[in-house]
Parts: sequence; structure tokens; C-alpha cells
Amino acid sequence: MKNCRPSKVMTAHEAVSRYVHDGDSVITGNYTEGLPFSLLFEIIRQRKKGLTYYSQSGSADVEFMVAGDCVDKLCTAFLHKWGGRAAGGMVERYQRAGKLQVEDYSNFTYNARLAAGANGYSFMPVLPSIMDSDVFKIRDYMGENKFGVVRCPFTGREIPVVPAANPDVCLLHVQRADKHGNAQHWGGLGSTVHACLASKTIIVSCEELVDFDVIKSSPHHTIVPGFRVSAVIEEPYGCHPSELPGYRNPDMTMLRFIDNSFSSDEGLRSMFDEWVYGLPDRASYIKHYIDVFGVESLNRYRARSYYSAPADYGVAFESGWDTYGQALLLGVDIAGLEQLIAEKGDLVDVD
Amino acid sequence: MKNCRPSKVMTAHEAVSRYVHDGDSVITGNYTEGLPFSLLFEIIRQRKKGLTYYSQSGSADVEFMVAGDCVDKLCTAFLHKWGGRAAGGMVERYQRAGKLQVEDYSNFTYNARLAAGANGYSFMPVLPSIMDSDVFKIRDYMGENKFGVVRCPFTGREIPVVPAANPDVCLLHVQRADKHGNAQHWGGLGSTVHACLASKTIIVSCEELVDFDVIKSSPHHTIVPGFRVSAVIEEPYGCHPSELPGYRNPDMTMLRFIDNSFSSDEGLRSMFDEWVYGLPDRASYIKHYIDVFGVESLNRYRARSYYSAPADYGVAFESGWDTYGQALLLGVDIAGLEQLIAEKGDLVDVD
Amino acid sequence: MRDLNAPANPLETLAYIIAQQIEDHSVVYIGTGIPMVAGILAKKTHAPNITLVYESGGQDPIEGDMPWSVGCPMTWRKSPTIMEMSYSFAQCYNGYVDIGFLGFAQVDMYGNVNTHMIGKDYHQPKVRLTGSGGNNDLSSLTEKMVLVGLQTPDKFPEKVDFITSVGWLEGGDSRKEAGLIGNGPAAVISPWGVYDFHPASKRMRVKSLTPGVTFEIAQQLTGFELLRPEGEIPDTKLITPECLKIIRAQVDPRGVFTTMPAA
Amino acid sequence: MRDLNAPANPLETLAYIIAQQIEDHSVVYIGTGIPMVAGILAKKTHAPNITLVYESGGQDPIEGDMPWSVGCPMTWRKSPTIMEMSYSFAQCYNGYVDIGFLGFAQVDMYGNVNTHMIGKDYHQPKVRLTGSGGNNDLSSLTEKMVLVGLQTPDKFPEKVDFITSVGWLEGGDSRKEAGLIGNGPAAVISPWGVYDFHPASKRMRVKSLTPGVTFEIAQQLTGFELLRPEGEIPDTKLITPECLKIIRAQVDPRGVFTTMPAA
Repeated sequence: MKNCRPSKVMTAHEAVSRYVHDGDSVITGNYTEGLPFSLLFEIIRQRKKGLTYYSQSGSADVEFMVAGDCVDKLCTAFLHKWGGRAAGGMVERYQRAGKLQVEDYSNFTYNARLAAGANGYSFMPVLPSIMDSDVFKIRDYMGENKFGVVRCPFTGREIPVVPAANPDVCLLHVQRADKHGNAQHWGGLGSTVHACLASKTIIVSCEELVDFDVIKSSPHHTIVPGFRVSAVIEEPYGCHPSELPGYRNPDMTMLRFIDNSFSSDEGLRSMFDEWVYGLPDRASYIKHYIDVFGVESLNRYRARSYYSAPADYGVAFESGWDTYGQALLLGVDIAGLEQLIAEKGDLVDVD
Repeated sequence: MKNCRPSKVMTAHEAVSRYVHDGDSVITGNYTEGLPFSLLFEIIRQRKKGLTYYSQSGSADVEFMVAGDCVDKLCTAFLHKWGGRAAGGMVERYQRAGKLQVEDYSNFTYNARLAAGANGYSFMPVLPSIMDSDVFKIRDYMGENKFGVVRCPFTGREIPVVPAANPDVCLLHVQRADKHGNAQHWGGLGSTVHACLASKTIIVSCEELVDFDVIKSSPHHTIVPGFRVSAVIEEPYGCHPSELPGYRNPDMTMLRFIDNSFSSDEGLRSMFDEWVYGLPDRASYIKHYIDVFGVESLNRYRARSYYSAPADYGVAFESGWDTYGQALLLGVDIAGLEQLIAEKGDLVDVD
Repeated sequence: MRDLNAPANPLETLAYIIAQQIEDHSVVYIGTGIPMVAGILAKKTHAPNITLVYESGGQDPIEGDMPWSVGCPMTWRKSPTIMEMSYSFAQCYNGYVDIGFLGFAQVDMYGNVNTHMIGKDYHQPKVRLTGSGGNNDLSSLTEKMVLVGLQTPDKFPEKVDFITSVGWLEGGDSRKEAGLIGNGPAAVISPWGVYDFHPASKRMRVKSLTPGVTFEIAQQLTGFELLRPEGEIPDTKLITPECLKIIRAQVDPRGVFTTMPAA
Repeated sequence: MRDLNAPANPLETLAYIIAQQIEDHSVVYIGTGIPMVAGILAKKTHAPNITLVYESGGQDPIEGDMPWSVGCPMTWRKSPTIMEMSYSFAQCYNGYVDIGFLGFAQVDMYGNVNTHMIGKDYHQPKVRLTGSGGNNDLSSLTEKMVLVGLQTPDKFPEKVDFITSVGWLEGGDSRKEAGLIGNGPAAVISPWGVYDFHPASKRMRVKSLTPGVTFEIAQQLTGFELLRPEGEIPDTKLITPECLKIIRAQVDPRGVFTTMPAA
């Protein structure tokens, strides 16, 4: 994947303009934590249309994308109830009005579609419990391709399968990333890794853009390698009002404000005018939050630090080959190495 | 999985006596680092018979298990060449003598068998490149069940699949674990996670038995949850002479000594008499190493520390519910919570 | 702090009844709400060695941190591991989870569960509910599946509006004939009663009732004909004063899940 | 320290030729041995923005740390990520890897690769080799697949003893007809020549030869009939003095992979 741009570091505006197109399929990579609201707001602000939107555990992200008239088709496993029981949220209203198609999977089958996509498979087996449920039988825009059935050649049993999902764009908010796009995320992951690796283009926003040194000392926290990422946005509070381990808890002040907006017939329209269309970017969103609710409210949800015990990645020799004396990785000298190569008999270990 | 033993912490002798039985299938969970040599030596010492042995990137582990007459069937993707090109290693000698059946997979197809097992599937799709190779066509003890073919219901294409592998026992050596069995491992993982989760019984040896506090502060390094683990052995140098990030590099002194043992007709017999059968446990193995090669040799391969940057797992409130004032996780008071529950209308969120 | 001496309310009773289903040393898949109270209560009382598994991937977070939902950080806060979700579910599928609790908006006479929608037309829902989440995924996996929810005739209909998770399907051998593995639902627990399923017909049957609730009252709260067990119907064992104090003082001191909603 | 001014040996030339196949900004799947030298050389010279991917799951370890094999800690030492192996391979399968180098013990006239065994009977191997490792897995995945190894008539037989990785199968359209995706092998590189495959017959064809090696010499080193390209056979571009110095001073200062073995 050749990627010759001078830099991947850009603004949310630039990333969404460049990489999200009308008609695309777009997935929120985050599970329930760190939802990428800055990127979602930007998509709504740029009035993208006709998207197929994937959200595993849909919450305000789904409501916003639907209310922003961005989404024609929704693929999900769970929808948090917004707007109270009577009125219902935007998904319900749009679905009843025939303006939104919804394809329901379960958590595991939703994940399996992404796992297939991440592996490059066209399908993936799923758990048999799905076959006799209405999740299997009732189909919306996926039609015949929502589920299929194959016969296991080893057991002879019929096994339900799901088709791969390879969304055009994955939106991901993480704790830290570097300028190459290496993105580190910890906490509850759900299907996040599969969502990233299955997607064709990945946009990462992060609380902090950090030195490569930080990333390379903690490689197991990197959930998506830099070369797969097209854009990196340093965006403090990029997931507000949702929570992020190490940074903050859910901002209930804002969430209750949002919940209350559903009660008007207009739904989220006036909230959008004030908070989405009315503000150019995330920095002004946070500034507006402070103007409206006060900085104390913002700080109230700030996390108290709880740091991981370090993992020691040390090896005996800083380099395998260019240190002094006989302290090579292999502990042998040149003669010994020549002998090893002669014994191996091949230039290339047939790996 | 009810597990009512008073403690999982035991010796390698006790763990192997209790959990490895003649005829079992046994897998080495580690990829190329941290091979569980203490546990493997114990299996050889206890003269277990008729095992089916899985090793993805087989090295001295395979040679030893075969030379110990423990293994009838070998499942592998790669075999490091021991014993020089002419004589060949034990696998070659046993295979030619008709005493060992070898089933060859590729790295990906070997992994896919474990991934299927870890997921509870009976089969898993694999990459199409396998179908026209002799890896697919030439079959040993797996016979018809080595590979199968299904037709993808979405694309109509024929896709090769592998059967699940669920080994009876997984042997795993890690950097640290707690007494509950929570095992933390970092470095090159290969198929380690799948190998553990696919196996029915897991035996963990670790360099250090650590406090639960260390484990719970770094949950993403835990590759197998405690409740899946049957035995935990605190076994410093449990993987010697193979390397382990944070502890040591490969001990080339020992590895070359081992390699030289292949040159005799007896193969590894005299090496075994001295180092395996002749020593009761790992502590005496290390003591013997020091007697033979000197403590300087042991220390030469010791790692210099290189610690990970911490991840901050902090949240705003130490507990969601029992802190003072209104600083609850949700930032609402009792009245607000009652209202939320009333709005939800269910006792149980339909998750 | 809550009044530790007030009589138990139905939610506290429910949490206790659920907790009694949990054996020590078992692995428990926990859903949001009352099952969380029950799981923590069990761990603090008769079952200190259980492992609580959440679909977020967290397992066994520190005691006393009641999560708000199965997706919240409290499900992995100071947990010894956080797995990817697929591995978390796979543990059930491989038979390593002993008991799981599923919530429902509706449950029918054969233990089929609906958490998707109320109404006759999926595309024109009267009420759109949350959807499956992990509900379906757990339903044929866990060794012992327990359904938990409120009981009204609407919530206990003859046939659910949407089968999110398959229970005994159409009763009799229909579940087995459909090729489903797993043991099927073992019990339904509401504040008013504990129900099991008739071994042959797989129809819902009274097992025990909350003291003060008669068979007739239970029937009136049910949208289909309940089966009556042989002999006398036992009272459900009520929460002990000790457990009540533990719920109020330690497990749910703010009464988030165990305070009765205002009418 | 090695003599920086001595003439290039064939291994150094080979590393240089391989490095020339690597374009800047590409993603490169690296096998053990000379490809590691080539990848690091490319990164230090004309292609500083490449990503080196190892099957161990490591990517882009710090420059200059030459791994001993694709499974050694140097493949992830100070690497920004360590993936599980299945994800590492999946990147190829999804088309994100631009070029990969496969080693061989034997390669035949259609680019089929053997790394399993020498002999006619799998169960009675004359020599048992390492097996596939990731060789087969990469063979139909990478956009551009380059085969690298030594050249003798035994190592370039008409038909390999065991097909570890499928190249052009039996030539012509046979690969396509077998349903394989991927572009098939693009080139074979030995110390003596660079070879490609005839567009129609898919038979191995000389592309360029190391200066001093004639077509006849190359043919003598090959166990099947090599195709001759139209017109004059170009010389393979030789390693520049700058690159030679970089290999000897920085990439492989101890000559582990680029010192000629004693005869």
C-alpha cells in the first residue's frame, strides 16, 4: 500500500474531506469507549450522504449519524435506547418513516463479519444458535447475503456463516498514536481490532500524538500498524462525551443534555445547530462546553491515573551484530557463523 | 469449569503427573520464544508415550520429544534443521524408521486449526494457495481430515478449510503469572493465544509468580485467563536455553552443545542421560549448567532491561457507586437514577 | 446510606434468588442489571471463587465496582485480563462457562427470548428495543442458561414478537431437531416466581413462587397457560437478613439496581 | 570490521539486486537471510519509508538490528507493533503487502517452490527440510512475489520434489484455472541471474545475468531448458561502491549473511 503523502497528520476536517465519500460504508471502530465523536461530528458537518454505517454497540453515535441524514443503511448488534421509551430515538423514527434500513446482527455474528474481512475471507462460520432466531430469518438490505449455510466437511453438520464486511472507512479514537499512524488503545475492545483491520481506510484521532519512542516501547498496545492508517488527528477530547480509560469518564452532564434534546419534535435539530453545525471543530466544541456548563463540569469526569506495571522487553545485546567483543546475539564468532551457514546450505532460511 | 483444588501452584513434576497422560495430544503454546523446556523435560523424564505433539515452529522441543520416544504423531508447520545436513535430526531418523508420523501444515493453516478450536468451530477457512500444493495433497495420519473444501455461499467459490484442533494439554512458559493462573506474555506471539484458548487443559510455567496487583494493572498482557489454567509453576529459567524478552537471549553455549550431541549414533541419548533423566528438576538443571559451563556463561545472555511506557487505565471514580457526594460514575443522584431505570423499563438491560 | 433494616423489596429478593443459582468455583457470564448485583452478592457470600465474565472482554473486575452496563469500564476495571470480544464468547461456545443470565423484554411459553422490538412488523416497530447484543450468542452456548426479567402478561406472551434467542423453540423435541447444541434454558426468574420447563413438552412451569404470590396471581401475570407442578408449590426461599445487609451496605449501597422505581 | 574496499562477492551482489526490487513507501514481507540484508539496505538507501513485515508479528524493528531468523526477537525489537501471526498474514491476503521474498531449496521451471523435502517419497525423505513455515501462505497473497535462492541444476529441477508453494503450477493458464488469486511469482533471483516468466507459457526466462555469466553458463546451472529473451541479454546492474560500503559498515558489519562460506 504505497502512501507517498508528506504527512498523515492533519485536521478532522481535512481527513473527512479527503477520505469519506458519499455512499461509503463507514464503521466506528471503538466498542463502547472512546467513540470518535469529533470525526462523526465532522461527517455530519460536511453533510455526507448515503452512508452505510456500522456500529456494534450503537449509542449516541448512531442517533447523530441518522439525525444528520448521513445514513441510509445501518448495521448493528445493539442500540442503546435514547429519547425515552415513548418517543424513541432517531433510529426508530427514521425506520418507521421508511428512511432507514436496519440490519440486525448479534454481537458475535457482527464481529464474525469483521473477522472474516480482517482475514480476507469471504465468509466466516458463526454459532449455531443464530439459525432458528429471527435475527437469521428477518432480513433487511442484506437480503440473501445476510447469512448463509455451509456443511462442515468434517462433521457433516450444517453451519451458519456470515459474509465478510470490509468497510470503506474506519473511524477510531485512541489514547495515543504517532505520526506514522501507529495507534495504541487499551480498555474494553469489543471488536475494535477486527473493525480496523477489516477496513480499507483508517482514520485515527488520538488524545495525544506521542513520540515514536513511546510506541515502540509498548508494541502490544498498538492495535493498528501505521502503514494501514491514512490520517492521524491529534484531537484532545475527540471522544467527548464518551469515556476513555486514563482520560475521563462519560460526561453525564452532556449526555443528559443530549438525551433531553430528543423530547422535541425536531429531535436533535436545535442541538445540532448549536453544537455541530455551529462550531467549526473540536477545540471550539470544548470551548463552547466550558462556556455553557463550566470548566468544573468538564474536570469532574477527569480520570485519576492508574498506571500499568511495566513489561520488560529487554534483550541481552542492543544489536545482534555490531557490538564489540564476542557478545553477539548468537554468541559465536565469525568462524562459527560461517560454519553455521555452510551447514544450513541455503542463503535463505526456508521460512 | 469448576475447579475446586486448594491451589494451582505446584511443581513441574506434579503438573505433568497430574495432567499429561499417555496418548494425549500436547501442544507447545509458545512460538519461537520461551519454549517450555522445563515442562518438556519433565514429560520426557516421566516417559510419557504415544503423544500427538503440536509445535508450530518446531526446534529442539520437537527433537527432544521425539528422541524421548514420547511422540507417535507430529503436527507442525516448520522444523528447524538440527544435527547438520547429512545426519539430520531425530524427526528425519524416526520418520525414515517408520516410528513417527508427520503432518505438515503451513504457518497460516496450522494457526487456523487452533483458531477454529479456540472459537469452538469444527472448521475454519484458509487461504486458497494451499489447495494446489503438496501440503494439501500429501497426507499422513490426518488422512481425509487434513483439509476439506466448502463452497462459499456468497461468492460461489471453493474454499479450502481445516478441521479444528483442540489439544488435550497446552504447555506455556511466560514472563509472569499469578497464583490464579492469569498468564502474561509479551514478545513474538505467533499462534500462542489461539494455542492456549483451543486447548482443554493449560499448564503454565513462569519466570516469576507475581502479585495479583501486577496482573490487574496490565490486563492486556494477560494472554490466558486464570480460570482456564490448571497448574502454575514458578520456574525461573523454565525456557532455557531458548530466549525470553526481558530475561535472556538464546543460550548459544547450550544450543551448540545440544547440536553437537546429534553427531553420535546414539543421537541425544547420552545428553538425555546427563541433562534430562539425570537431574530431577529445573533447579538442578541450572545448577548443573553452572557446574559445566560456569555462571559467566549463564549471565552472558542475561537481558538488559528495556521497559514499556505505561498505559494509564485510570477512571474518574475509584468505584462507580460507593464514593461520596454526587461524584458517581454517572454523575447523577438517586432521583436521576430512578428516573433512568423507570425510563429503561427493564430490570435487565437486554444486552 | 440505605436503611439496612427495612423489609426486602422484590428487586433485592430477585437478586438473592439469582445469586442462589450460582455455585462456587463456577464461571458466570454476567449481563447488565440485576445479574451484576447477584454475581457480586454470590462472590461476597457463598461463592468467593467464581469468575465473572463480561462480553466487553473483562473478567473478574475488582469486587464492589458495580458496572453500569456490560460495556462500561467497570467490567474490566482492575480486571486481570481484557480479551477481544470474540474470545470472550468463544469461551462459552467451548463449554467453559457454567451459567449465564439473559435478560428479556418478552419471554414466551417455550423460553424463547425477545430483545429486539415490540410489534408485528419488523420494519414498522411499535417500540424498537436494543437488539441482540450478546443475547443470542449466549443462548445456546452456556451450560446453564437462566432468563431474568419483569413479569406481566405482555412480557410473558404466548409467542414473542421476535425471536432474538432460541429457547425450546416450539417445545417438545423441536430444539434438538433444529440441531441446536447447549442445554437450553433452565429457568426463568421474575420477582414473582421461579419457573422451569416441563421435561417432555418444554412448556414453562411454576417451580416456586414468592411468598404471598399464589398460582392464580402468577397465572394472571402471564399471557399463556402456566403449567402447575405436582403437589404443593413451594415458596421461593427469601433473602436472608445477612444477604440483605450485604446488598445494601456493600454491593449496591446507592440502590442503583435494587431500589424500586417510583410508580 | 570488514574490508570496505574489497570487490563485491556474489552474496552482496544478490542483496543489492533484491534491494533494487523494493520501491520506496512499499510494504515488504521479509524472510530470513539475504532478504533481511536487502530490506535493511533498501531502507538505508533509496527506500527509507518502507514497512518491513515479519511473520512473527513484528513490523519495522529499529534499523540495523539484523534478525537471525524471522522468529527471533530482533524482528520485533523496538518495533511499533507486534501482531498475532494470523493478522500478520491476513495483511497480505487483503492486498496490503506490496512485495514478498520467498526462499527455496528447489524452484522449478514454472516457479513452484519446494522447502519440504528432497526425495521421491514423503515418508522416506532423502533429506527432510524445514517445511512451509509461511512460505505457502505468502505465495498467492503478496502483490509481487520474488523467489530467492542458490542456483544449481539440483536446485533448479524440471519438477520440484514437493510443491510447498504454487507458482505458475504447470504453466500457461493452469494457475488461473486452479482458481488461485494473486499475481504469481514475478521473478527468481540467484547469485548468477535474474529470471522472469514468459507471459504466455509461464516458463522461466532469463532477464539479466551477473556480469561474466553467459546464457550457456546459466543453462548449465539449471536442470531444465531456460528460455532466452529477445535480443541481447542485459547485465544485472552491479552493486554500487556506496551500497557495498553500507552493507559492510552498517547492515551486516560482521558479514553474517554476506560473507561467502568457506568452500
